Amino acid sequence: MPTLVLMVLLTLLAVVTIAIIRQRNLFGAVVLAGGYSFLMATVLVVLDAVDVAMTEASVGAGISSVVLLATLHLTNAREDRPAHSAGLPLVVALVVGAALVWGTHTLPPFGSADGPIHLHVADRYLATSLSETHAPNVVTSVLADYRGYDTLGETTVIFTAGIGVLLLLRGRRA
Amino acid sequence: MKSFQTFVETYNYLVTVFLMVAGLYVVIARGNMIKKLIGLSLFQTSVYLLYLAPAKIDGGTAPILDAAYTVYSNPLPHVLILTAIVVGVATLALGLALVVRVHEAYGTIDEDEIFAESEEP
Amino acid sequence: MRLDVLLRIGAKLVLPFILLFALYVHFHGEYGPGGGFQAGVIIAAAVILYAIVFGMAAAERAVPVRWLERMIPAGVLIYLSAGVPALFTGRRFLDYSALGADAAVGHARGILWIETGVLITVASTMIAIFYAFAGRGRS
Amino acid sequence: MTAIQPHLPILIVLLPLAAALVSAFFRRGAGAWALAMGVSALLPWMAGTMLWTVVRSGEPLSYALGGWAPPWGIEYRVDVLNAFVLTLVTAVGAVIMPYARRSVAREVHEHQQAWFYTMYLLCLTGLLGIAVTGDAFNAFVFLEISSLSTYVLIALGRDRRAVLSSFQYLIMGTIGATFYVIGIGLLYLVTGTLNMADLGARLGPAYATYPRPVLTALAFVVVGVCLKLALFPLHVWLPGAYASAPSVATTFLAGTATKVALYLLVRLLFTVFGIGITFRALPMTAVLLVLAVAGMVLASFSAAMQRDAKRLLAYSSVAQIGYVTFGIGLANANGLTGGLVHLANHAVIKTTLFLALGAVYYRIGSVRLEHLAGIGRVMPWTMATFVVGGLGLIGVPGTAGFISKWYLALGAIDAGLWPLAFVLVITSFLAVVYVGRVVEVAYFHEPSGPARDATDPPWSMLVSMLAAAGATIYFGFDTRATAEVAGMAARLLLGGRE
Repeated sequence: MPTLVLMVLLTLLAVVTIAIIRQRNLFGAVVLAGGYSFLMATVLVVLDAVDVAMTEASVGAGISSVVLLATLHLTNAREDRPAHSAGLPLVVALVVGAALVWGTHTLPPFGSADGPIHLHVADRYLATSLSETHAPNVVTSVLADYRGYDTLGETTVIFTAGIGVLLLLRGRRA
Repeated sequence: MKSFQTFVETYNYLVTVFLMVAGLYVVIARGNMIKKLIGLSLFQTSVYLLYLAPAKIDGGTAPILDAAYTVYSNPLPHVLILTAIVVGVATLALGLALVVRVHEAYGTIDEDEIFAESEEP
Repeated sequence: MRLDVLLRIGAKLVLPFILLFALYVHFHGEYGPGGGFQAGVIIAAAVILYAIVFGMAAAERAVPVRWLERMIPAGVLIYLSAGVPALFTGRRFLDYSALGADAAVGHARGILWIETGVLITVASTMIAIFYAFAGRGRS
Repeated sequence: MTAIQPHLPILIVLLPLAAALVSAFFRRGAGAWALAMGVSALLPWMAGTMLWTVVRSGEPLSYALGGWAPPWGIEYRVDVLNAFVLTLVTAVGAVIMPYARRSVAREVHEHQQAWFYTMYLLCLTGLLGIAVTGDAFNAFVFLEISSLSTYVLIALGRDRRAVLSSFQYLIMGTIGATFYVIGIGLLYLVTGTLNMADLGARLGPAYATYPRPVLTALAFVVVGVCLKLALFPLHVWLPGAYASAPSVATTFLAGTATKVALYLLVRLLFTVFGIGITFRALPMTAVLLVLAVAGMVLASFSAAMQRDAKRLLAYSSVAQIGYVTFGIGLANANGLTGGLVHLANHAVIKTTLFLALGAVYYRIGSVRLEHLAGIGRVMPWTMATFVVGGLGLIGVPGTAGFISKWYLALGAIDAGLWPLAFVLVITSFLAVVYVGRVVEVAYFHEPSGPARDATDPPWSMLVSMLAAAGATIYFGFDTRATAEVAGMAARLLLGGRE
């Protein structure tokens, strides 16, 4: 049963998270973050989100780690103890956590096929994707077609980040 | 058995919330900019679960149509989260570029130190 | 030294397969997991590996920054262009039906079209970002 | 014309986007500027046409992207409110552009100028995309386009503090965006849709079944958006960002970015959640009013404390955002009208003021008060526009600022909160103080240092400054374009659901 697998994976994620929080050697933290992404990718596979898992693994564990390591190389890899107390942040975090628990534990039960999330819009994609777009992978047809405009925006976001980083770090050779 | 099942589900649910909150905590609590950004991506990544866990249908499979299956999990959250991941890595890259520039300008990437030395205008 | 040689040989052997896999991921995106974005990331990873093993100079000879600077916007423009024909056939922007005689064919074509745009922008952006960070160290 | 008419909702976003992409190929700033100028000059007409159309017909324009009917596809939906905001943003963009060429050439490194305009156009694209979309998740995507480009624009400032302010904004902005994503996710969980109008229709029943998730979503979305629009306790990123960004970027952001975020807040509170949930289930009025008043008063005080004129205006912006939130919180016809009018009027006024400061910076390379001594004598036109803007900020009759404060006061009295109307008077006095500090230094001190041989900026910059100052006065008398349209929008929002 997947919930047990999830139990193990989520526990590992929690452990890694705590390790990242405590780790003051940033190289260690970055490596742990990469591991976090791989674990998360596994969770996503269990949740049937194979495309997302693939992306999370390649982006989170791949690209992000590379850029993070490059940054460490250019700056310094040691984190010194925070000067200010962790009191307020802790309060903020706890409040947000409480709000999430309060708000979400009455949600429609997960896993059942008749939750509102599955009924209104998503079912149509599954029903008509093949005939309307010839794409058996419904994620692709929604991503590239039904909500293709979002993906155009998403590509624009990458463009923005790319040009932005070049502006900040390299300017450009005249 | 049923009670054990519900226990596992509650446990998973609470751990998920913990993951979100922990990321947020790191962002706010830490002065080191790289640590802040790591925390930020932890925060963003854990939010994916909020979308994807409900998308899963018991006994369903990945939404790749095939004659062999009839029940598929909900594809829409997958698409939304793909977008979110891209936004996340874009933000991270830009943030790290800024960290490099800050280090060049101030010689440190610890916000506390910077505020300690830089006078308020 | 020997390790270094092994690395170079290994990389030379692996790289073609990585690129091949990227193409598979790209064109198979309609049928299985993957698509332009993932393929772009994989291609970027290949170039980054090349840069790490053979050095930045070699990488920039193979994939010059000037290309990248043009590919980043070009990919998005390709994406945009997939939506334009619809505007001239009384349809709505990004309606891929305008791309083929039969609507569904047009949609299949449109999906591949825009995924290609995504691939170009993603790959070039990721590589350019890596170059920018690595180059900052040298200057 | 009739051929492109139906496509206006998408073209108003595609045009700046395409321009941004093309400008990325440019090497020199001049070419990129010319492109941006051309597009910016075109956009207000498109926005104006849509505004005219929806005001005449009263029917919203709907544009189904990809030809997929909402809620399955993404919908662009333009009603009076969207068109109002679109017109505002495009107009500010158009007014700034002639000014931009010289100012950017002076403040941004030569090799960065071309891509500065790329970022500027991307920011414009993102803001217009938020203002025109009818899809809650699509709004997030364009929010990120505008945010990322904004971070870069800020970081391009000459002062080393620029990169630091940019980083802090990146952190807070991303937390805000993530909160927004959490909120939208919860809404999707209980309704199964992302289309704003569809959400509005389905949230009523959904709230009956799942009250807690809906209220939590409301809380997360509001906090997230308020981080972007710098509502009082969440405003800490704004002064640094405005102070260290290049003048053109500061002006554009002050005139548009927070305004669009405020629009998004209004859209979410009134169209998506609807008054029934927003203001009955939660003490939203109380929360918004308290924060608004606190922001108005405290930010005005800190504005009066500043030594850097840009920072002073930045804090004043936080206070002005309080005014708009004040109107939103009142949630009655006059209050909401006042809020929306002030959204527009403050945009015009702040554009005027920041353009004037940018001109000063262009000449003497600083806007710290001690360097502004006697500037009013050597740069008469520049400081004249600043004074006009200052009077608008104070809310003197005959300026745009008076109109909005009038409606806000009426709204407060309608709500039976007449003491709050009095608060508006107090904060106006505080505005007199902080505007007065600049004016006093500029006119009643002897010019010294670089200020001695400064002169008014070149005509290309003066054109923009005079246009903005003119608008500040014009909208003080002719309120058809502002108050009446805002009134229509307000009635639409309030009449929408119960």
